[in-house]
Amino acid sequence: MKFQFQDVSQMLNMGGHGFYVWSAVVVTLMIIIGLIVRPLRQHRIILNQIAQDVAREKLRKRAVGESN
Amino acid sequence: MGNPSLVTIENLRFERDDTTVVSCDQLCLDVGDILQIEGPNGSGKTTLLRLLTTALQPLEGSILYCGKSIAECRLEYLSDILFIGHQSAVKLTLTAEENLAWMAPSGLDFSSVLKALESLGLAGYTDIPCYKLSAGQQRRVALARLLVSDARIWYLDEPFTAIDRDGVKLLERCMKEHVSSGGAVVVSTHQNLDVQGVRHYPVLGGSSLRACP
Amino acid sequence: MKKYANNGFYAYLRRDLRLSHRRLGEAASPLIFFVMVTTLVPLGITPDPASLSVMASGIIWVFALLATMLSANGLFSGDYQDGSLEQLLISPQVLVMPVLGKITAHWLVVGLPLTIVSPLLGLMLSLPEAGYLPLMASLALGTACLSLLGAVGAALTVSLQKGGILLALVVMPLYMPVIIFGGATVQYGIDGLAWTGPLAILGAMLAATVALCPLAIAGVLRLTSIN
Amino acid sequence: MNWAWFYRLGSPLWFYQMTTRWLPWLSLLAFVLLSAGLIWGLGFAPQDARQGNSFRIIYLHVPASFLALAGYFLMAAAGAIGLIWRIKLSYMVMKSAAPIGAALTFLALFTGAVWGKPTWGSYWVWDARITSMLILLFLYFGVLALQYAFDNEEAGNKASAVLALVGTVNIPIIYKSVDWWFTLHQPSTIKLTSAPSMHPDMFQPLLVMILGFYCFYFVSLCLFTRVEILRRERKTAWVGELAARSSNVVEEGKQ
Repeated sequence: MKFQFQDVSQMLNMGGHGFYVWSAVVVTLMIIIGLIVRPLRQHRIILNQIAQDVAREKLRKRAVGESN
Repeated sequence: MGNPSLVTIENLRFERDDTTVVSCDQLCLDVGDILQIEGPNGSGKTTLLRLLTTALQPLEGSILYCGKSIAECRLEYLSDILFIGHQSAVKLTLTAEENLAWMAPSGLDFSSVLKALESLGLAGYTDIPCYKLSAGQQRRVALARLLVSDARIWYLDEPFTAIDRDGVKLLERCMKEHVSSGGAVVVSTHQNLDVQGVRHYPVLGGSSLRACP
Repeated sequence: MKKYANNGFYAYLRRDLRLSHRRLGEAASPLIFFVMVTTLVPLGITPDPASLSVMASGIIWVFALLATMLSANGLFSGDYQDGSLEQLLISPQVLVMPVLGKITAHWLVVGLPLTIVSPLLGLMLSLPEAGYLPLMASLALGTACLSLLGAVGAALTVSLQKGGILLALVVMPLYMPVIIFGGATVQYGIDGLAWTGPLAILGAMLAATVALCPLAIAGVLRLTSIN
Repeated sequence: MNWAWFYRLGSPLWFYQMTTRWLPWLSLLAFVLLSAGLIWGLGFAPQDARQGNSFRIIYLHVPASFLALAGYFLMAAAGAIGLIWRIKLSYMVMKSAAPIGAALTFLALFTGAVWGKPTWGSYWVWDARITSMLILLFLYFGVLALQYAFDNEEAGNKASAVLALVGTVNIPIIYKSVDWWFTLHQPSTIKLTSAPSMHPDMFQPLLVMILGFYCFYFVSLCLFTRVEILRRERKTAWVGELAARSSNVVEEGKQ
């Protein structure tokens, strides 16, 4: 098993089919990375929202505690 | 019909979006009972009725009909109940006679359908399509089922909406007759019924119901 | 066990037919849609009979499919709005029979007229002679299949206000095998091949949908009638 | 027959903790497999005699279409478990499987189309496999649209679970009828999918890529499900505590 291409330019060109192969690779990587990054970002957003809810809840309880 | 009461609820619980909407530990409905369910709007009255009519599946607990769980005798139980909800289930393009004949027990002769409609003050309106009737009259077509049905258990969800005073009186009389002739009524309404022996059942929404009063 | 007038297949079949009869204009609209939209093709593409006859069978089948799908929405939404769907759910009967009754009524009101009118449209699109009989046979079975599958979509979207377009989105992939074999039946007829082959497959699909769709519909109606 | 272990399996808290432990390792494995397979397939695998280098797209197209189909069945299975045993977690898994499956189906279609250009001269070819993949994408859109159409979360879950099941019953019928339809119209041309008896050097990277895609699929599924768990269980104590803990960490980092 040896490396099929002599140099980088031949690898990019891939005997004329380079454009198709590499465009497919790029789109695949975009989708894979997207399907990993998107939930991670949502995860952080939701955690922050919940943290704010918890903090707000504490504030309200303390306010009620002081008032009566 | 055996000593167990007609309908028994045992620690029924129902949730919607993770909030307990109905949780009822023990409720028994015997022949001759009129049970009035009271409570502020959105306290789960309609949900409790829909649970009783098996339109909704409870999360926990069970409902017994004459001692047997309704899961076993489902068709028997359903053929013995009559439910009138907020919507009157009246097809507007059909006439009042057709609507009532459709909802009545099979084999009911036409004259008793007519008599029921007339006794609800719909004389003369029975053969025109229901979209020509007023909302109150359409409501009366739905309530006419009470006169023709031979189901023993009545579940009525705010039956008095859009009904005038003498209509209310007529309905209370129907309930009294039905209950005295071996039936039971569960009604959810805000009006206080001037009928003796009405058991009241406050639904507190969210919090658990007290035991059988 | 007390019996009720509104139990069973025939009760709902008669009632739905009577309901459609009372609103004949509304009931005939899928048929009128079918005829009108087929006249778009010669206007939009080409009136030349030679090229029309190549496309005729496919066009008639596609528009029959669209007409059935557009009318499928009314199956349950009417009952849902006025509360009779809830009465049906708690009526003492197995839910499959009334559902089948309603779908048969829908087929008699929409599918059958489409089948009867289709030769007229075949003429307009200069469908070859050999194509008429397979067209009617395949439409007769196919529209029944389409009604059943459309009813599943209608049951899924019954409690939504803007359920119409969503019904199309949900049901369209399920329609594809039907239109493949429907179109193929007519094409085989035109080419002189034995068109009973694809027709038999359409019949098999109809048998499968008659058996399975009402079960799915009964399940869905019980599950999603939550609010 | 105590079902405790089964219901424990279904508890979101247990799932969250379990994935917190295992996810890093699984994603590392997925990364290794994918990069190895990609480099091997693109760089080291020998050229195909007829298609030249464009055949290398097979290393992206075949795993994506595998996962697209397997993902649909997994989504339907999760929906079925939710319907039968009413386990909330399985609805969440179903909800998360839908977008991933749709994205992978689109990927399969895109790579198939790009592959079609050098081999057949046009981007869109009504080949049997590509057409069935397109219908599968429509099935995914149906489930996704139905899922978000209901304002009542419970009804939305149940309706899309049933649709996924109905779809599963229909997939074999659709695939068979599209194949039959394909032979009816174009019997002569070679089928894109008839896996030519591949030279082992070409086949091994494909296997690695398929395994890599499966690992990636489960990593993404767990990530989406964890987000769904936090969204659905935001009122519970453990989520509140988790959020508080993570926000303190963030604050300490800020000071």
